Amino acid sequence: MSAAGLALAGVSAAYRGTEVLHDVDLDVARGELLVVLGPSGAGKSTVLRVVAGLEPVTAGRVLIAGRDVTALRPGRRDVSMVFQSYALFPHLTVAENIAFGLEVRDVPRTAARERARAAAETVGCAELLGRRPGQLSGGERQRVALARALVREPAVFLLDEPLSNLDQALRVEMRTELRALHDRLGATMVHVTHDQTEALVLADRIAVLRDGRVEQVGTPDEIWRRPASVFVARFVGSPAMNLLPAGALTPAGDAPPLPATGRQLGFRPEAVTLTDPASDGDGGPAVTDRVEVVGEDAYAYLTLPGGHPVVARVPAARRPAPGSAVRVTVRWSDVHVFDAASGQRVDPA
Amino acid sequence: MSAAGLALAGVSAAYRGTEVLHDVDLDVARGELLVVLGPSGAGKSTVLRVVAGLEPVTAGRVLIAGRDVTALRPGRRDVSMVFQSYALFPHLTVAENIAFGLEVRDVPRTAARERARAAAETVGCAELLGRRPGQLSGGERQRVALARALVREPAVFLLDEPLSNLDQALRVEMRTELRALHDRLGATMVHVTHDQTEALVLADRIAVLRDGRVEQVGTPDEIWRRPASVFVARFVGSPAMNLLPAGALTPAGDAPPLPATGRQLGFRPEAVTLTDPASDGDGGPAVTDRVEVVGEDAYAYLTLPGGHPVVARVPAARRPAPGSAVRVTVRWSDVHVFDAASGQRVDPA
Amino acid sequence: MRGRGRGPAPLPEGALRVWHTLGAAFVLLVFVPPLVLLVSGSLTQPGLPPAPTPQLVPDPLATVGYEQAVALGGLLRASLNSVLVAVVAVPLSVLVASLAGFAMARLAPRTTGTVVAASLVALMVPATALLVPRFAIFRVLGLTDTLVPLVAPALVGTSPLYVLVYYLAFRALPAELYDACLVEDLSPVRTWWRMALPMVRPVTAGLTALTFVLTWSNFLDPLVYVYDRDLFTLPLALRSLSVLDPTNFPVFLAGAVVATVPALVVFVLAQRRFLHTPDRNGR
Amino acid sequence: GSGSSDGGPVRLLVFGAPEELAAYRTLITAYEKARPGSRVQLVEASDRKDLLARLATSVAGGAPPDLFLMNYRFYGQFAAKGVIEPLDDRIAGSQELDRADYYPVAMDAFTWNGKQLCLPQNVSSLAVYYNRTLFAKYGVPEPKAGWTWNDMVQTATMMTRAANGAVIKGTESEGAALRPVVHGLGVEPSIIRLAPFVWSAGGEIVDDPAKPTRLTLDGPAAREALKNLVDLRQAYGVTPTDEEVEAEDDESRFANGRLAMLMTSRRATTNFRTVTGFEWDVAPLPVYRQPVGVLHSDAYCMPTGAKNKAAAWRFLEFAIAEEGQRIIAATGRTVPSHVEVANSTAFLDPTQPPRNAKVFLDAIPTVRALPTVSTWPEIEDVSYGILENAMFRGDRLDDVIRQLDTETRPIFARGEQG
Amino acid sequence: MTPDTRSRRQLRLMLAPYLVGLVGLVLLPAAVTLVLAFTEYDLLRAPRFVGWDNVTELVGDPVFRVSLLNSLVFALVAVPLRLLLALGLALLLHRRGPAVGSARTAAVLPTAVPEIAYGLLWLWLLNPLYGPINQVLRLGGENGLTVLGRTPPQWLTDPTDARAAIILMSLFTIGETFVVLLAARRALPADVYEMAAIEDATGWDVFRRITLPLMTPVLALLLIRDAIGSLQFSFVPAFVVTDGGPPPYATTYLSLFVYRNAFEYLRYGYASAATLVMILLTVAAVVLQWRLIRRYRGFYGV
Ligand SMILES: Nc1ncnc2c1ncn2[C@@H]1O[C@H](COP(=O)(O)OP(=O)(O)OP(=O)(O)O)[C@@H](O)[C@H]1O
Ligand SMILES: Nc1ncnc2c1ncn2[C@@H]1O[C@H](COP(=O)(O)OP(=O)(O)OP(=O)(O)O)[C@@H](O)[C@H]1O
Ligand SMILES: [Mg+2]
Ligand SMILES: [Mg+2]
Repeated sequence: MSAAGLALAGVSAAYRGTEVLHDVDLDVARGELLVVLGPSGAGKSTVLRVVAGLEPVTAGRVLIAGRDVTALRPGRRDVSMVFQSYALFPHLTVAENIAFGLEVRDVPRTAARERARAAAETVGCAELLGRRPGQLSGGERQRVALARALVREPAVFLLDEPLSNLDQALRVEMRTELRALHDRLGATMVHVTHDQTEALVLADRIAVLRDGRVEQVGTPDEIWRRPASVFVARFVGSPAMNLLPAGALTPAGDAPPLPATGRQLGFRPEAVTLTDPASDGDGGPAVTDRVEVVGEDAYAYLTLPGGHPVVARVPAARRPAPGSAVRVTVRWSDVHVFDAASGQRVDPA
Repeated sequence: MSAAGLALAGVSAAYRGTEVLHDVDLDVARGELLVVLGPSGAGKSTVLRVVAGLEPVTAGRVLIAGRDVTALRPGRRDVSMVFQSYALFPHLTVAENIAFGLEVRDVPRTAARERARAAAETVGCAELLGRRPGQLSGGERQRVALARALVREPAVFLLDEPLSNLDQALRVEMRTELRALHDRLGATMVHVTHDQTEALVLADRIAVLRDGRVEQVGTPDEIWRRPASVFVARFVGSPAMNLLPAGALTPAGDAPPLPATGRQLGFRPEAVTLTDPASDGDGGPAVTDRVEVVGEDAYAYLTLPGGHPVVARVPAARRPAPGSAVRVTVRWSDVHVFDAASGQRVDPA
Repeated sequence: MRGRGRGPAPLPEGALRVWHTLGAAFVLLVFVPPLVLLVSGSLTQPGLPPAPTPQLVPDPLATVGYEQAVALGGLLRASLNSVLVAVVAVPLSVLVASLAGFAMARLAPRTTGTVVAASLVALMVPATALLVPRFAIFRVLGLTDTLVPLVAPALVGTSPLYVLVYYLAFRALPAELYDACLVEDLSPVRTWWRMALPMVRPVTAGLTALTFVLTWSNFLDPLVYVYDRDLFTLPLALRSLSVLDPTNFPVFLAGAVVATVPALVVFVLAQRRFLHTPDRNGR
Repeated sequence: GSGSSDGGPVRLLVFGAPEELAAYRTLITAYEKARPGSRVQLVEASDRKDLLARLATSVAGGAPPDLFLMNYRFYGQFAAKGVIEPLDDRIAGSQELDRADYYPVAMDAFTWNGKQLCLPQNVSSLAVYYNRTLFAKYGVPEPKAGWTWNDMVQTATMMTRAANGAVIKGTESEGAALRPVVHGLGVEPSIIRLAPFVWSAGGEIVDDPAKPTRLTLDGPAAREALKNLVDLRQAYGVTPTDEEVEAEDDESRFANGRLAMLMTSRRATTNFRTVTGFEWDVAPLPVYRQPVGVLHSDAYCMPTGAKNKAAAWRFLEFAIAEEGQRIIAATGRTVPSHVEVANSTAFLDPTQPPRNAKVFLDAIPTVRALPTVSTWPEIEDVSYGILENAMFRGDRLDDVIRQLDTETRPIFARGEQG
Repeated sequence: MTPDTRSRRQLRLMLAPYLVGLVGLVLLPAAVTLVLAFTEYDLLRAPRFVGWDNVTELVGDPVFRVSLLNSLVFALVAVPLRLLLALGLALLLHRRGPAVGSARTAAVLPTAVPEIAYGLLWLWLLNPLYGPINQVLRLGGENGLTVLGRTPPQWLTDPTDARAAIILMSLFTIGETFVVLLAARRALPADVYEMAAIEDATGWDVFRRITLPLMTPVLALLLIRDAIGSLQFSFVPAFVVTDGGPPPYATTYLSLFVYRNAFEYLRYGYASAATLVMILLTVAAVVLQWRLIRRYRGFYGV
């Protein structure tokens, strides 16, 4: 890992005595883009606020570019931030909002306005420059907030769900822009999102947060292919990974023998293949409960004989009819094994 | 279509003289769930505000349950609404916020609190009942706003991006809850979202809005399979549908002859098959620019000889390496034909 | 709605606290001495020649001033009347002001503009210009020599300024909150009562305190409208103490203390509202 | 019956310090006891300005009090405007009142266009209060009847003392540590204090006492009297400086034993009777050529708009007649206008200071009244400012006199007189 | 969104008591008084119409001119000082902290003292020889002088010092302004300030670019109110403490001039004319300020 762009060492934080971050360790390399994922209320925003210096830590240290900034005031930490609530200045126009950070840093007015316009163009709100936040739609506000963060070149960008109110198309576009910007500036970025695709596509690494603790940090590939726990496994991926007690289903392929108890098997809907119950081959029987069609894909919600639910992704064109019986096959190579008690991953020895 | 739950007839609306809705016609059947899709700033929120009576129409009529409510005040329209910005009352606790609509309707206090608790449980924020909005995370606030809307049983629910700040897992859960609630109550719902999956899974029908005009209304299947225009085609689906001038690529299958000019061909990344350029078969040659991996899937960004970009979805395991040459095949049955000038769909005669 | 969380610390907590505490201490140093002197002065023995050097704790300490003030000025009866007036006038005034301010924030700009202009004009009219015509009005209504004329200013919110302050406060609430109330079919009155008024609680607390003080220290009105000594309010009683000769300053300072204490209590209570209700941002 | 005819109580508007108001309450209690069923409501103002504001608004508003008490110097503005009910008929019809019982100088002061508008309760004049204990301490002879202005200046000079008891001159000590601890004399620079000396020196205050049009302080006698008054501060430094006056007014300075002599009216007696630390007495005013006093007198007046005139008159009769006058005189506040009461022990009470109370009575034959032109209050205010500056700031005498003339002339012109 | 008919009716009803009060107790009486400005009216006899005579006389009246000047000077000095002081205090004390609560209470305490009592208090405080203020000033000095060897201020006898004293008195009664500003400041959204903190905006920048513009409406209102208030400066201090002196008219403000003429000299018509002039002046001042604020608001666009 290259020089630390940002590091949290044993950071805890609390709101009025209730601890919401517990001993969080995070290292973000200089120029890395870290995506923070986690359920609502997990403490994602709090992590960003701690980094920005908006919340004091109750324990631990925050380092930016190798410098201990724990005691530094926000303005001295050289970060820029998109707030989940946007935090636009209601009395300033879009242009003034974007240029604010520059103007208070004594960038000459015209230069500031020029850069503001450029940033606004990046996020596609150049035609709104003269409006006030109150006159913008939700997505427009969010874009202004993003432009305001992007107009500067700080050591660390903190983006709290910066694309949540954008439509898919725009989001894909902005995502690409963000990535390009990141690569161009070589900036360290921490990006909170709940959009999996965004996380998987954008991130150099992903940190999964749960109840104020870091559950796993890894590349998107690691997170996807080697989730460290049941929580990560089920949290990433939609519909969530299927989870069965070992024994409920025998995967196909050269599966090692598993103790029947104390283990859980996880496999994604994509790892499930449905075949005609009439056809032969291995795989267990199942009944289709309902089917969701999402464009080209369809998700079949099945029930195994033991009453265990399983979701399978199938091409929309070849989806089973609800109520129909199918045969379920799961490739062993796509199966994850977890300890039933701790939920931790168990790698076949 | 059953009795109208909600109808907009030729509705226009304006903010300070700037018209943002132009002659919008929409019919939502009683008990139907309509999802409104559209780019940021298209006027989605405005549609909801017009229905709720928060913005006056400059032309046209709004009917709820067959009753002309155009001149009625919001409270008399029997709607409940989730605001994009939540609009929680900061001085009230979560419980009071949720029960607000009931208590002001003189539901006895205990009954109101009971129903509020139930609604809070539905959205999974029962443990927050005693907090104030200022002490909640973004997603928690959104859930409270949702609970506040769901606690009543109005003629029409208006939900403005009610799930945008939730994580994927919770969102899937809430989506299911919403659908179940909708089915149980038989309520008419208008739901604004920019999450395609949400739209496709949840909607009875989808209305695509563009610059204040209705571009297409149809079932998710229709929207997906028979987009009425280039705009709809590209807006729905991610990555967006590929679009090539007719002639740039010859689809496989029994394609009818097309005029070489004046037409555009659209096909989704899922309709593209990549084969080894060495293998034979039809399909044109292409070069892989970059590859995005999203879990089990990967998106390959290709360039055709004419310089036209094409995106293909391939299994992550079999993705081509960036820079490598591939052969591209598109099934004719998955190709959409549009008029190049108007962008309108052209169905093969 | 925006804003979250508790007050952030744009400066590291420590430095910030020091600054604020220093500032607060400075304020205390400047504003408290006059009142301490008021109290210490009131505890001086009346009738003695003035001390040539400053005395924070008077020597001898005497409460004679209070006894004389109460006896000479009829302070007890006057206090009772003042309380009576305040108990009626202050809530009424706050009610009128907040209702009017709310209505102005919600009515069409043109109506509001007219009322704002009229209120500003009303602010410009000196109190002395109103005494005589008002007297005539009250006489026609048969209200002179009652406490009603002292309550009457409540109808203008005691000062049109307070109506305007309410107006600005209500106007500053996020539009979505009003929208949410509209969707819930709240009538304006109920929107005012259930949403708007609780949202501006600090304003109400502050204005209540100010209204109380204005009502409490109203001097011209009782001077002109009240004849009966039994209807005298505290300022009038104080006024009669003010003609005592200067060596009796402990007596009128004692009167001043008596007249000030209730106002102080109200202020401290209101201040508690300020301090202990979290503001819009949960601080 | 003797109850009030219109039901409501008689409303009597007065002003005064708390002790004075207590005196009026005593009077009212006595009246209500003497005439069961009658009720009088005291409407209290704290000072003259308050009283005027009340009176004016209530008259304008159409609900004036039934009676008010007012000094002759200030009643002119009401008299001229016809809002005071003439009392001649009632006096004539009264069993209890006889004009002849009263000092004519007081009665005349309240006569407007030949009509008796108000009935005076007191007739006072200026006197010199002096601190006998101090005089004894420094061995200076006490003032005595017939003393001259120069005697007074000399006495005052002798009585102006530093902390160590040495005679000092107040002018040298401006701003320095050696402020006199005892000043020789206290006198305020106002027309009403100046007037008796102008008259005594043979001058006039106004050109025509009946129909004044200007102040005539430019006459040689008036000028001399004025100069001498100013010199008390400017040349001899026997009176306190303005700063000292603001810090502690003359009356308290006297009551605190740090002023040897104070020139003021009977009004101060109530206050001084509470003094315990020293003995005091009064002496007549010093004279230039002939002894002249200046009238101080307050009277009960009845507004024409009063609702309760009959009842008000009954109270007025009581207050002005012997019994009422005795009650008020006993409080020390007044020199009774009723000749008999004035000469009785009710006033000349030997058990109460001042022993020399007769000084006030002796002065009565020599007192003169100031003009009662309706704008007189304004004239007094304007001239007071100018005189204050003359006395304390030492403005040039010629300027002062010119200023007094030019600034008051238009006010005289506006005035109306009876 | 304009409210519907029922709401409008209700809103009007809510406004009604205030309007009744405004018209019945203020505007109508004020109109009566202003009409009387063109009459000779002594409160005792019926008014007599005299046209512009009163105004003409005012123009030539040196006392009026002095009062006017006094009022203007007072307004020009005291209004900005008071507003700045109150704003400073509000910003200093808007967040919690040790001693902050007490400091807030302390800052409003002087306002809580009834006017008359306040006047009496200062009369004593300002006493040139025995008043605590001068006693403190004289500490360490000799011969009744201050440490610097100067005579302490002659609060009640020197015209300039007396004017300063009145202004000083007025600086302590900023409770009302302070309370309103404090409430306004506490209503501002916190996240906006967090944003500014991240941008490392200096205290000055935050003040100039965020706090000030966001508080402009309230500040404007208070400024106008204070300007109005000081022109007709509640006359109690001048009335109780200096009685318009030191001579001749060092602290005779318009309000005192009006009061004296109306109620001591019974020249109500004349006083009304002065009131009229006073109101016209105030209107002019308000319009001027309004314009300045408008320009400023145009700049910040509140
Ligand atoms: N109060 C307003 N004043 C002026 N223009 C407004 C106002 N509110 C919205 N607009 C404009 O109206 C258009 C439609 O706004 P609307 O809020 O309906 O968009 P939307 O479809 O909800 O967008 P988003 O997905 O970003 O929330 C936008 O161009 C927006 O800028
Ligand atoms: N001001 C506050 N006071 C008390 N608790 C708070 C406050 N702000 C947040 N919390 C709590 O702290 C926890 C973490 O909050 P945080 O905002 O970091 O969540 P998050 O991960 O950003 O969630 P979301 O995705 O919903 O925005 C939550 O349980 C929340 O309820
Ligand atoms: Mg968050
Ligand atoms: Mg929207």
